[in-house]
Amino acid sequence: MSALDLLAEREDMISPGISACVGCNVELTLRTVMKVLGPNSILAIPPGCMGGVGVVGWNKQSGAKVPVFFPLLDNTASMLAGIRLALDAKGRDAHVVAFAGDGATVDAGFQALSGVAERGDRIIYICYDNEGYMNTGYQRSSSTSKGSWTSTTPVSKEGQGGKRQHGKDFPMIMAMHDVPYVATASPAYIPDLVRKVEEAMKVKEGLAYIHVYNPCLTGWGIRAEESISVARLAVKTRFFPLYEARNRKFKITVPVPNPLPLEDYTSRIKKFSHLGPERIAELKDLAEERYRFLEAVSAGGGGRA
Amino acid sequence: MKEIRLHGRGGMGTVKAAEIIVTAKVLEGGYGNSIPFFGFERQGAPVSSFVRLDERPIRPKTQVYTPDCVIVLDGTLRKAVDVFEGLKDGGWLILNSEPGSRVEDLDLPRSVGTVVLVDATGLALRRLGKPITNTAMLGAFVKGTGWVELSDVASKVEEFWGRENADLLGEAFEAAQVIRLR
Amino acid sequence: MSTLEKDYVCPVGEGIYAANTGDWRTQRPEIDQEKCSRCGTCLLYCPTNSVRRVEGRFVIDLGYCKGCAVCAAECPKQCIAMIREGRK
Amino acid sequence: MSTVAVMNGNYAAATAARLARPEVIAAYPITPQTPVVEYLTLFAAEGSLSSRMTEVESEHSAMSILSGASLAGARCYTATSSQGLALMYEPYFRASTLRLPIVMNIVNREMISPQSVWGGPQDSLTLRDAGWIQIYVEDNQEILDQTIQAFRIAEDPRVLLPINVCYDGFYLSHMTERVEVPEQAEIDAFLPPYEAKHQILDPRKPMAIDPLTSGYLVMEYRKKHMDSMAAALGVVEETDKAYAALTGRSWGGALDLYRMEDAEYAVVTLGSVTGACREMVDEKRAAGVRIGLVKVRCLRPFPKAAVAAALARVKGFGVIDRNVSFGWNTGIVYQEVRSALYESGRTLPSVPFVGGLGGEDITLGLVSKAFDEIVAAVDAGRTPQSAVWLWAPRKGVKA
Repeated sequence: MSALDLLAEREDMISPGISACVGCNVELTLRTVMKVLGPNSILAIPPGCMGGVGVVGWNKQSGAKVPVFFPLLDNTASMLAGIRLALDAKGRDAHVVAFAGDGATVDAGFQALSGVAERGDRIIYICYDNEGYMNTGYQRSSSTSKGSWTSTTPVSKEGQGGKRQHGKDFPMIMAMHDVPYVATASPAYIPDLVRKVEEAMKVKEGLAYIHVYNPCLTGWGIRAEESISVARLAVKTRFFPLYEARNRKFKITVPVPNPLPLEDYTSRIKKFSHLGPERIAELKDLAEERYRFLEAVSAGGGGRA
Repeated sequence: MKEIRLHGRGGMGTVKAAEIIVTAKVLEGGYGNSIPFFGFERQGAPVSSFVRLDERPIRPKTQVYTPDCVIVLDGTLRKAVDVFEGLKDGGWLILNSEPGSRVEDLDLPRSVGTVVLVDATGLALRRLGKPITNTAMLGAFVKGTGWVELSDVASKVEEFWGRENADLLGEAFEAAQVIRLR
Repeated sequence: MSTLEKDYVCPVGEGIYAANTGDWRTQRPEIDQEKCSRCGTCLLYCPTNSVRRVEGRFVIDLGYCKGCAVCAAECPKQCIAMIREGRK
Repeated sequence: MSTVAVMNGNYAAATAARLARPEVIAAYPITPQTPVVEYLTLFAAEGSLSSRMTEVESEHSAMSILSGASLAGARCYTATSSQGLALMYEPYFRASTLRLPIVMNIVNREMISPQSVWGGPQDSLTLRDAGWIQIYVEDNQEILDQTIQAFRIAEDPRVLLPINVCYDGFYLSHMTERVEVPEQAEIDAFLPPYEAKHQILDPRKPMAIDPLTSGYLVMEYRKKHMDSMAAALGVVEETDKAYAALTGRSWGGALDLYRMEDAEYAVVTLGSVTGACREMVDEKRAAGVRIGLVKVRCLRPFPKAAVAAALARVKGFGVIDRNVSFGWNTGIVYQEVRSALYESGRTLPSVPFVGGLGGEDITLGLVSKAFDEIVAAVDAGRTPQSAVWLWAPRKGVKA
């Protein structure tokens, strides 16, 4: 089934009215992922944007058509591991799924996620990485790109400041746990995302981890209608490459042989607006470094398949 | 109630020996408890364990301060630890001692009423090939005090450590020298 | 019985709560069906799942559409117009 | 029919857990609880335990895994101590407010600093207001019996709360004594399988667990939680009776009284010090002092009325606390008992003892001293305003 057929025909598992910002590509990602996973799923939404906008529900009503709950910020993976154990004990099966922001994944939730990865608990973990704590007004996270303005890495009138450190290469860190499936994805490449969720569903032992890069309109300063196009530029400039890894076998799924200049991407984003050419070059150097590394470890010396 | 304190070194099975005494007593329809002194049991470091035996349930869950009997699993411990501390007047000393040791040379305090000597290290080395003295010391303890039955101790020793140890227990029981000092 | 009167032991929600996000809209998309090539890009990228495929054509269900204009921006045929709400 | 065995407290806890047939176990080792984890993995390896078990990377994850498993309807068990409990605090509080009937043994250990691995219930007592039922026991038989009962109490539809059965580290956890172990069939009859009806994560019945909730509904849920705590007091008593009918052993429910019928003085205890205090009650009574003992078993819910009734006819009392309440300058149990009496309108002379911290032994000698101090203070109508320290002075230690 093509991604379009699937998305046109499947039921939306999320409440039709959730209070995500106008144009939010995380809302798109969540609806897409859950259509692919279908009704036989148990969904964890830790504190973060998607919890805040009502996916877990409001008062005595739900925000989803599947069982959904709030884990704590830092225990999403372990709560899901517990659900899996309970299902196993009762001889039942369901997709046990996390949809968690980068704060709940690369920062506070990392220990629990790393533990699950090492133990081989069978869960699907999807991280929507918008580079910071957006639900509380955009504080920096360890995923935030170097130079970014955030509310905790402010920028002076003279343009000095922003985050002082590079963000972690988190999907690579997860791949180094030797888990059955790790992928990166983008809301600008929906058919690619659909296929990767389907791959994750096929994993019968261990963790399937998908890291989705979601530019945040409100926090980063992006116009609503550019929600998808900016996300696409992150891929086309090699800033966020799309790949998958089965154990340590890597494959670039959207090769970028001729990248666009990084400025095409950063110039559309307000949080980078104070960065001069030198600081942009620094971001570009790291992106190129990471892409070369990925090519080197990918099948066929670059995965240009 | 009988109170016992065992002195050994980490790795000798001191705590387990204490548990076996209690288990034997319970098998016989009595009551007992054993509490190890709470430390980090590193190989070779001095350790101790406390035992109480009675015909009725034992309520205090405290350490033993005035033992009726002291079991010393390694004679060299006497240099590091006051093994006689609090020993009741006329109490028992079960001592792992070199072959041919004479009571007069042991420099015992007046509180000791009965001393039981056994070359537990030698017996253990010959039979097990390693200086694990707890089994042999149990044999000497049973012979000296009679507070639990040899057969009950033997069945537990065999259950935990096998036939060879049960034989060692019997051998130590035979070899142990009981000397009443008053 | 109103939802609030449900007697739960612990915080539980049943039935779907939907915020009326259709009210947020300041502009609405309109598809020029003449120009439309039926590629479905608008459906693939609509954040609120407001695009339906009906007998091969793509139509917008305005019930919860927030008017973000992603569909208009992404349409390869540029056949979706954004119309200010309040005007016919 | 039961089997007589000799075991330490940790083995008693693990045995109880095995008999209760939890579906999911997740635990992380920490002194002095570690052997519980080892015994359970051994049971599983031997095939006598069929629970799904997982070796977690922290206590936070242990409680989180059980929270998930309990939400999916599984009977759950774990155990921890001290810093492990502290690390668990976040999912611990949440397990109660989500009404997850998880059973957890707490092998009481002092909180650092100073660095200490030895006994003391400061760890669990500090969390007395986190919504869990907390029961404290005095010997290994009681560990086994109460841990089995804990599952039935927690899962009772009138309760639906997580429960701790707390026992002193080392003094019980590493102490070996005689324990009667019931037959599996007896426990199976006593403990029917757990069915989660109040909430469940199950695709066949989709629901949201813990939606964003307005303050007035938070009030509603908190009140229901408190009501269930109140109901738990009765369920603890009932369960004790049902268990006694099965095994012949009753532990007294929320409170256990010893020689209180005609007592003029009382000592209030919690945990393993109770045994030494019972011994000393007999000794002092033989010497003509009419003293009795009130053992607090249930710290949460606190049996306020029963405590007031137990102390209704004494002239005064003392409380032996193996913990402190900083800023109140007494132990925690003392505060609880005093508050319960306030409600009954009685003011009695009372002595707040603090001793046995960091695994220090509360010897029979110290207990005797405490009893003498109770009699002296009560006869003089005296209530010390801060803790009376129960310890044997050591050379070089500032008393």
